[in-house]
Amino acid sequence: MIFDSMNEWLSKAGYFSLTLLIVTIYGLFVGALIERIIAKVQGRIGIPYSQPFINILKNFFKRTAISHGIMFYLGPVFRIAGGIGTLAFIPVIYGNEMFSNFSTAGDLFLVIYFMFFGQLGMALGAGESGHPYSAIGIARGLSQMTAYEVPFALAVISIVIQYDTLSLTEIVAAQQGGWQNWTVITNWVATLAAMLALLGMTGYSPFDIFLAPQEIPIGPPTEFHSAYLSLLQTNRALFGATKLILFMNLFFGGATGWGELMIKTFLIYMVAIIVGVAFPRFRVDQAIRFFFKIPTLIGVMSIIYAQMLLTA
Amino acid sequence: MNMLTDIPISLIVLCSGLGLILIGMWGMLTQRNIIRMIIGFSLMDTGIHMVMVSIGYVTGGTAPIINDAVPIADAVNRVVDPVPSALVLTAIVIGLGVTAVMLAFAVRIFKARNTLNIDECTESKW
Amino acid sequence: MVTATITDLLLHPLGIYVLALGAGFLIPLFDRAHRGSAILVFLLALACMVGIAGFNLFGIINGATAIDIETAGIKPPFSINLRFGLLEGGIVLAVNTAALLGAWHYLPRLKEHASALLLYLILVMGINGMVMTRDLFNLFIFIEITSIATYALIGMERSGSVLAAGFKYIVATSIASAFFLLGTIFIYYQTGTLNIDDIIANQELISGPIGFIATLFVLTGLLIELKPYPANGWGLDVYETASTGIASLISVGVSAGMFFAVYKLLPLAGDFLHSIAFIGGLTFLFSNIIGLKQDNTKRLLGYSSIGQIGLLTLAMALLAQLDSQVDIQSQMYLIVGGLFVNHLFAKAGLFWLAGLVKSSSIRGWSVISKRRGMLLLLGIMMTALVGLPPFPGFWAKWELVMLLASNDMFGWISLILLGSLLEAAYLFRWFSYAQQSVADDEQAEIPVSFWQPLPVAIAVLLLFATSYVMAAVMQVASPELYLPLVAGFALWLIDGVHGRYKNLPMLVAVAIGGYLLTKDLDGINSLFSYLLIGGGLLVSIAALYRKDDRKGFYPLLAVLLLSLATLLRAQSSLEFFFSWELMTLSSYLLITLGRDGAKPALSYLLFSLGSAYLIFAGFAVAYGATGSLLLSSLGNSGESMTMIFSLLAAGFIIKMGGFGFHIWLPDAYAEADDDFTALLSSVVSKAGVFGLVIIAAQLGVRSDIGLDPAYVLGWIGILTATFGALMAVFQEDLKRLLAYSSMGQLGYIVTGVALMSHLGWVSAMYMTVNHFLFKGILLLSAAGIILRTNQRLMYKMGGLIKNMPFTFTFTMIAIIAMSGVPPLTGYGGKWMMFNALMDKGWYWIAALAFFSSAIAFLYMFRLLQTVFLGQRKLEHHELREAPAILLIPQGVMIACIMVVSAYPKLLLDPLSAAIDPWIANTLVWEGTAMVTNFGYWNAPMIMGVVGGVWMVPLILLLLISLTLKIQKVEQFNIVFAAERPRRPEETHYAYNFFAHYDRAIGFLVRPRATAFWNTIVEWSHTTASSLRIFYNGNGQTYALFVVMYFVAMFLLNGGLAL
Amino acid sequence: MIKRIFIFAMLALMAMIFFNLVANYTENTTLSKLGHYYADKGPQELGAPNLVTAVVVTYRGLDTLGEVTVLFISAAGVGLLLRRTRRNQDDDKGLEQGDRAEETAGVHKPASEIVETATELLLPMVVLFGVYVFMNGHLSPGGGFQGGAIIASGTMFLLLALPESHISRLMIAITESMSGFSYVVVGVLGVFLAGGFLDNRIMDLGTYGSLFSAGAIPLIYLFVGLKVGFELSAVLDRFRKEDTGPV
Amino acid sequence: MKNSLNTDDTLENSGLTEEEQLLFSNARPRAYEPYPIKAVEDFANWARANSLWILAFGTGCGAIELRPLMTARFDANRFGVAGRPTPRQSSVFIIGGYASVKTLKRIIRSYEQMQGPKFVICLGICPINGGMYFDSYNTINQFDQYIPVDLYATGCMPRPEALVASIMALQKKIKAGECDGANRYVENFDWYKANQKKVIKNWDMPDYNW
Repeated sequence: MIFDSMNEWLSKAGYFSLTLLIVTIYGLFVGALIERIIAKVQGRIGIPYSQPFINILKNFFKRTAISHGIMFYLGPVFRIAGGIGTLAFIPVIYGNEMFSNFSTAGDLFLVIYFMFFGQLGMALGAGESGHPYSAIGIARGLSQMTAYEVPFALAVISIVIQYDTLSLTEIVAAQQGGWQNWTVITNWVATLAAMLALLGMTGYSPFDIFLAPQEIPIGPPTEFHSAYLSLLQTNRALFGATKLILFMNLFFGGATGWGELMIKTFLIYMVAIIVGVAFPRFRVDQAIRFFFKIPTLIGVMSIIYAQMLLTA
Repeated sequence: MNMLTDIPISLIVLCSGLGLILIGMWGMLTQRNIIRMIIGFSLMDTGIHMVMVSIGYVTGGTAPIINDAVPIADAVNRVVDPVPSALVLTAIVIGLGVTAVMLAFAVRIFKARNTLNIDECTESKW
Repeated sequence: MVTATITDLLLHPLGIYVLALGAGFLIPLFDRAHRGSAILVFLLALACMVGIAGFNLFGIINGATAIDIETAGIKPPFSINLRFGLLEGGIVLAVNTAALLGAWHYLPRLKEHASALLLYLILVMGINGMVMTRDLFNLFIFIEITSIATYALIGMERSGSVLAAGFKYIVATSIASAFFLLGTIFIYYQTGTLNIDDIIANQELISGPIGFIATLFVLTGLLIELKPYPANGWGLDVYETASTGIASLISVGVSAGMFFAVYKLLPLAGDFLHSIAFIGGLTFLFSNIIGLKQDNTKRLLGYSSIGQIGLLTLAMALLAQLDSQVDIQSQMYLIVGGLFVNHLFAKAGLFWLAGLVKSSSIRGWSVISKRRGMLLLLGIMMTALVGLPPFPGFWAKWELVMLLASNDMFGWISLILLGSLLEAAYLFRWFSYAQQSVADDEQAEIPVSFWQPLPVAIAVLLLFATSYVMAAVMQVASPELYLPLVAGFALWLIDGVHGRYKNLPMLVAVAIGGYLLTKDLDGINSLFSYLLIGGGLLVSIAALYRKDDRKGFYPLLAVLLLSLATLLRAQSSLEFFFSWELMTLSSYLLITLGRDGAKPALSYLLFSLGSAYLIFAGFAVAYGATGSLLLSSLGNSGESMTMIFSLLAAGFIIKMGGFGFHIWLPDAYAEADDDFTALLSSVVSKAGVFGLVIIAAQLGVRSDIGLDPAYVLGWIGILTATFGALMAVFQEDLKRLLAYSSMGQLGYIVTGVALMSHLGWVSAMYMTVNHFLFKGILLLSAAGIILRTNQRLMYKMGGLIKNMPFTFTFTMIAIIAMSGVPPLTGYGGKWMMFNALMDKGWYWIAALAFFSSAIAFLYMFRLLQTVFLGQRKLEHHELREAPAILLIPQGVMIACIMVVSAYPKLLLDPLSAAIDPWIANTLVWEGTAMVTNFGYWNAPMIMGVVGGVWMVPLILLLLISLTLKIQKVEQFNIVFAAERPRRPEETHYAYNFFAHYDRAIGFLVRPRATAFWNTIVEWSHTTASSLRIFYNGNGQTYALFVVMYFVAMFLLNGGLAL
Repeated sequence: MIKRIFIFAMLALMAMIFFNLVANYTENTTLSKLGHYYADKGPQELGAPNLVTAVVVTYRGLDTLGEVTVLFISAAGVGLLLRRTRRNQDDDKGLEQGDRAEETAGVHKPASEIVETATELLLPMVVLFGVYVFMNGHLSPGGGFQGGAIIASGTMFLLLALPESHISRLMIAITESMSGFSYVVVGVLGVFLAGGFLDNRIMDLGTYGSLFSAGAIPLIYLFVGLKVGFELSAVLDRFRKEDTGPV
Repeated sequence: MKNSLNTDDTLENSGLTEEEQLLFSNARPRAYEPYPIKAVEDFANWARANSLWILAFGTGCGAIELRPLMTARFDANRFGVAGRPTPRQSSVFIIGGYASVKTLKRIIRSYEQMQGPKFVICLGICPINGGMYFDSYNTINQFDQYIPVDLYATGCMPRPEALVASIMALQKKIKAGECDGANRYVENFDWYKANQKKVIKNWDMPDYNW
C-alpha cells in the first residue's frame, strides 16, 4: 500500500508518535511497578513510580560525556531506532486504524527480523567502546539470542500454519470472539514454547548472563553514560513493552483498547518476573543448551500440533 | 608294441616339447640362480621349437626338399609342411638372441652386485 | 611397382623399414669413420620415418586408399604383407614423432655408443612393424625385435637396480612371447595359414579345445605385454629404474605397438572380449589406486602409464563388444585414437621432464617451481593426462562415456570416472609439490638449458593440435568455445610485461569477449550473464590494487571469466561440460597462485573433478535416455529423470561446497589471492547456482518424480546453510570465516532452487544477486584489510575503524544486508524464501532457516567487532585506508544494494520474467508491496519508516550533544575495573570469541566431514598398500604372475569345461 | 614354501592345459594350405628345390630380414652391455690399465697342443664347410643361418684353442654392416626389378637345381651367412673379453 | 585525530611511555557551567538529587556498611539510590573509610572516569585525618587533598542510618546547587595532581583518566 499524499504520511506519523509516547511511558511505568512488586516481596518499599523517569532525566542532565568514536555515538541511536521501528511495524490496538501504525509495510516476519536491527547497532556501538566486557556481553547476548530464537521461530511457524497468515492484524483478528479463541488456548503448545523463549528475550534471571553486573559490569553498555544511557534506558522500556505487545498479539488475542493492552502485557511480563525472582542465573552455555532442549522440543511439538489442527 | 607304434611320431615330439616347456618354466620359476633361470628359458624355448616341428609333420612325409627322391609333381603328397620348419629356424635364432642378451645381463648383474641370486634383486618394489 | 622410382620407394611406407635397417646396419661403419656422422644418419633416418608416415597418412586422409605392402612379389596369404591404413598411419606417425622427440631427449646418452643409436632406431622400426604387419608370425618377430632392442637399451645403464629390473623384464616378456609363439603355431595348425586376415576369414576353423587354448595363448601373450594388473610388476620396475629416454619409449611406443597388435587380433577374441574389458578396467582402476601411494616419480609415471593402457584396453574391448550392434568404426577411431595420442604425448613428455628434473621423489619437484615454463609444461601434460579440456583425452573420454551410456553400461562409466579421479589425485598431488617454491638457497637451480625441454614443448603443441582436430571431427570446434583459450593465450603473450596494468587488457578482452558470447542470450542465461560477466568484471577491476607482476594471473582470469560466458551459452551438454571443466581448471590454477595455494587447490581440484564427473555421469545417463546431447532435451529423459537430476544436482552441490563436501572450500578460499577469493565466492560459485537452476528448470519442474530429490536438495541446502554458519562462528581467520559464510549463503540458494516454485526461484535468484553484492564487498574489504595489516587472523587486528572508515562502512552495510535485517536487501530474500517454504509446507526447513540466519549474526558481528572495533594494535596505528581501486567496486556494489533495498521491484521484475517460461508467475504486487499467500512486503515503505525512526533519536542526540562537552578519547580510556589496560592484545576480546557457544553446541561442528574424507583417503591408501603387495620386487614372483595370469584367463573363460 | 606350492599348482594347471592340447591333437595327414601352395608352386616360382629355403628367403623373406635384424641387435646389445667404458674401468679397480695382455693372459689356461694343432688343421675346413652350406642352401638342407653358425663354431674353436688370438673388430663390423646393408639393398632391388620387396627373382632363375640358380637366393644366403657367422663370432668374442675381469 | 599539542589544552602524560601516549587521551579536563536558565538548572539538580547512582567500589573497611543500604531495613532505593558497577554511569562515589596509597590510585582513576556532575562522600574518620592508621606509611591522612569531597559522614564506623542521613544531606546540598566538586577538581587540577603524584610513586597512568 502506498501513501499517495504527504498528509497521510504525516498523520500516520502523528498517530504513531502518540502510540510511541503511550507505550514508552507505559513501559517505564511497568518497569517501576515491577521493581516495586519485587521490593514488596523482599519486604522493602522500593523505588518511587517516578524513579525511571528521573533516572532518564538525570542522565540527560549530565554535563560531561566522552565519545569513543562515531559508532559509539550512533550505537544508542541504532538501538532506540530498532525499538521504535519494531513498534512501528506492530498494530498495537486491534480494529483501531489510529494505532495500527505502519503495519502495512510488512508482516510478522518483518517484526521478528527488525528486532535484530537495534541489537546489531548497539553491538557495534558497544564494540567501538573498546571495552572487553562489552564484547563479552555481546558475544553472550547474541549466542543466547540464537538459542531462544529457535523455540520462538518454531512457535511462530506453528501459528503461521494455524492461521495461514503472516499478517499480525489477521492473526489478532483470528483470535477475536472470546478468550477461548486465543492462541494460548487453541495452540497452547506453541504458546508454551514462545513463553519460554520470552524468558530469554526479556533478559531476566535465569537468562541474564549477558548483563551480569557482578562479573562483567552490565555487559554491553559498560561504557555508555549520560545522554547515551538515557536513550538506552528509554529503549529498554519501549522495547520491552513492544515485545510484550507482540506476544500479546500473537498468543493472547491482542487488545481492543489501551486498558486491555496494559493488563495483558503486565500479566505476560509477570511470568518472566516470577520466573526471574525464583531462579538463579544460568551460565551462558547452560542457557543455550537449555533452549535447545526442552523449549525446542516443545516448539517441534507445536508444529506437529498445528499440523494436526489443520488436518482435524 | 602295437600301442607304441599306434602313437603318431609327431605326438611323441609334441608331448616331449610340451614337457620340456613345463620343465623350463619350473626352472625359471624356482631356480634362484640367474644362470639356471636362463637355462630354464632355453629349455622352454627348445620345447616350443619341438612343438613347432611336430605340428608341421605330415604322416609319412619327408624333408621338403625336391630332389631325386621327391619329384616335383609328387611333392605335394610326399613332403612335410615346410612352413613350421621355416618358422622354427627363425624362432631358434630369436631364442639365441634373447639368450645372448640374458647372459649378458647375467654377467653385468654379477659385476654390479657380486651375486647371481634373483632373490637379492628386489630393491625396486611396491 | 616395376615402374617405381627411388622417390616412390622412399615415400612408400616400406621406406620406413628400408631406411631403418639400412641406417641401422651402417651406423657402426659411420661410427668408425666419425661419431658425428653416425648421429646425423640416425637422426635423419628417424626424421625420414616421421616424414614417410606423415606423407602417407596425409594421402590417406585425403582419400587415398589404405596401402597394402606385399613382399616377395607373391600375393598374401602366401607371403607376408603389411598394411598402412588410417589407424596404422596415425599410430605410426604418432609413435615415430614421439620417438624422434624422445631421441632428442635421449641423445646425450644415446650418442655415447653407436650400438645404442642403432638399437633405438631398430626399436622404433620394430614398433612400426608391429603396427603394420598382417602376419601372425611376422608380428612375433617384430615383437622380439622390439623386445631385444628394449632389453639392450635398458641394460645400457650400469646400476644394479636397472639391471635387475631389466632381467625381470626379460624373464616376464620372454614367457609372454613363448605363449604367443605357442598360440601362433597352434593357430597355424588349425587354420593352415599365418595371415591375420586369412585367419579371421577362416575363423570357424579355430575351434575345439585347441582353438580355445591357442587363441588364449595368443591373446594372453600380447595382453601381458600391455602390463595388466597384477602381472605387471616387471614393467613397473623398469619404469622406475630405467633411464627416462627408454622408459618413455616403452610406455608410449612399445605399448602402442602391443596395443595395436591386440587390436588387430580382436576379431579372434570373440568371447574373450569380456575378460579383456575386465582386465583393462581392473588395471585402470587398481593402478590408479596404487598410484595414490607412490612417491617415486618414475614409478608413479609407470602406474599412470599402465592405467592409461588399461583404459585403452577397456575402451577397445567395450567398443568391440558393441561393434556388432552399431557401426562404430569412426567412434572407435575417435575414442581409441584420442586416448592413445593423449597418453602418447603427455606420458612421453612427463617422462622426459622427469629425466630433466632428476628428482627421484615427487616431493623433490619444487626445484622447478621457479622455472615457470617447465611448470607450465608439467601442468599442461597432467591436465591432458587426466582428460581435461581442451586435450584429446577429454574428447575421447566424452565420446566413450556417451557411447557406453547409450548402451546402458553404467558400471563401466563409473569405473572410468573413478579411475580418472584417482589419477587426477596423484598427478596433481605431484603438481602441487612441484609448485611449492623453496627458499632460494635451499635448492640449486636445475641445470636445464633452453633446448632441453623443447621436445616436451613440441609434445604439448601436438596435443593442442590433436585436440583441435578431434574437436573438428566431433563438430564442436566452434571459435566461441575456444575463445577463452585464445584470449588466455593472447594475454599470456603479454604476460612478461611488468606491472599491474596488464589487468586492463584483460578487462577489455573479457568485456568484449563476454559481450560477444552472451549478447544473444535471453531468460535466465541472460540474467546470469550480467551477474557472471558484469559482476566478474566489476570485481576484477579491484585486481589493480596489486602492484606485483602476478605472472599467469591475468591470462587465467580471462580464461575463467570467458569460460563462464561459454558455459552460459552452452546448448549441448558437451559444450556445457567443456566450459565447466575449463572453468574448474582455470580456477584451480588461479588458486594455486595464492600464498599457500598448492595444497588447498589440490583438494579444490579433486572435489571439483569429483563434481564434474558426477555431472558427466548425469549427462551420460541423460544421453543414454534421450539420445540427444542438447541441454533442452534433458526433460525428455522419462524414467531416468530422477537419476539424472540427482547426479547433476550432486555435482553442482559439491561445486558449491554443499554440506559434507565442503571441506575444500574454506582452505581454497582462504589461500587464494585475496581479490580472487572475492571473485571465487561472489562470481564463480554462481556457476554452480546456474547449473542447478538449469537442471531444475529442465528436470525439476517438469516432472512429478523430481520432487523427492528436490526435497532432499532442500534439506542439503538448509543443512549447508546451518553448518556453514555454525562453522563460520568458530573461525579465527578472516577469509575462512567469509568462506564458510559463503557456503552457508549458497545453502539458502540451493534450498530456494529446490523449492521448485516461482517464489522459491525468485528468492533464490534474488539471493544469488545479493550474495554476489555483499560477498563481493566483504571479500574485497578483506583484501584491503589483509593488504594493510598483512594478517588474516582477526584477533590480531582490531580498532581498524579509525584507519579504514570507508572499508568499515562498506563492510557494515554489506553485513547488515547479508544478515537479513530490514530494510536492506537480505530481508527480501529471506522473506520470500520463508513464504515459499511455508507455501510448500517445508516447515522444518523453515525453522532451520530461521535458526541459521540467527547464527549468522554471531559471525557477522564477530567480524565487525574483532576487525574494526575494539582495541587497535600498536603496530596498526599508522595504517592507511585501503587503496581506492579496491573501494570503488565496493562503492558501486553498495549503491546497488541501496537501490535494490529501496526498490526491489527493479530487480524482481526481470528475475520473475526470466523464470516465467518455466513456472507460472505467482508474484502479486499491490503498488510497491509484494503480496503472497501469507504476508506482504512493502520495501520502499520499510525503508522510509526505518529512515524516519532512525533520524528521530539521532537528531535528539545531536541536540543534546550541543549542550554537552563531549570529549573524544583514545582507546585505552575505558573503565577497566579501576585498573588500566596494559596492551591492546590483552584488552581486545577477540580470540575464541564464542568459546561458550563452542561449549554449548560446538560438538555439532567437530570436523566430522574432514575426518570422513581423511578416512576415505586413509582407506584408499590402505587399499593401495594391499593391492600392491604383489609387487615384491622378486623376478620369479613376477614370472609366476605371468603364468598365473594365463591360467586365470583359462579358468575364467571356462577352460575347465573343455 | 607357499610360493613353491603355488608354482607347482600353476604348473600342474599348465600341464592340464597342455594335456588338453595333446588329447585333441591329431597328426596332419595332408599339407596345410600354405604348405600345399609352397610345395606345389614353390619350385616353379622361385626355382629353389629346398622348399624351406624358398619359404625362408622369399615367401617369408621379411621374417628372415627380421631374424637377421634380431641377431644383429642382440650382437649390438651384448656389445653394449658388455662394453668397456672408462667408467666401467673405474669400477673395476685393480685393472687400472685395461690392456689386452692381461685380458688375454687372464685366467685361461692355454689350450693343449693337440687342440691347437687340431684347430689349425680343422679351422679352414670348418669355414669352408660353412660356406658350402650356405651357398647350397637353396638346393640341399642348410642355408645362411646354418652356414653362419658353422662358421661361428670355427671361431669358437679358435677362441678355445688360442685364447690370445685377436679377432679384428673392424673386420667384423665392416662385414656385418656391409652384408646386412647389401641384404637390404637386394631386398629393395626386388621392388624395382621384380614383384616386390625381397623378391628373389631380380636375377634370372637359372637352371633349376644348379648352384647359381633360384635367382637371388644364393646371393641373399651369402650375405646372411656372412652376417650370421660374423655376428655370432662377435658375440662369442665379446663374452670372452668380458669374462676376463677380476674375480 | 591526535590531540593538538597546545600546552593549554593538553597534558604531558609523562608517566606513560611514548607508545602508551598514543593509547590514552591527553586532553585536559574542562569545567562545565550550569544551565543558563535557573529553572532548568534547579530541575536538573532535583533530578540529580533523586537519582543517586553509587559506584559499587568498596575502597576500605567502610564498604561493609554500604551493603545494608539496599536491604529491607534501610532500603535506600526509596531515595533513588542504586548501585552501579561502572563509574561511567555513577554519580556518587562513597569512599569507604581509610584509603591506602594503592587504593588512592584506583580511586583517582574511577573518580576521573565518572561523568560530571559527580559527588563524593567520605565515610568515617580515616579520610579526614588518617584515624587509627594515621602514622602508617601507606595511609592517606587528608583525603580531600587528592579528591574534592562533598560530604563527610564521620564515626568509626558510621552506621547505615548515618549513611542514609548523609545521602539525604547530599540530596539537599545538590538541590541547593552547592555540590560542585567536579568543577573544583578541574579548576585546581594542577594542585590536586601535584598532591597525588607526591604520594603515588609509580604513576603509570595518564594525568587525567578520561
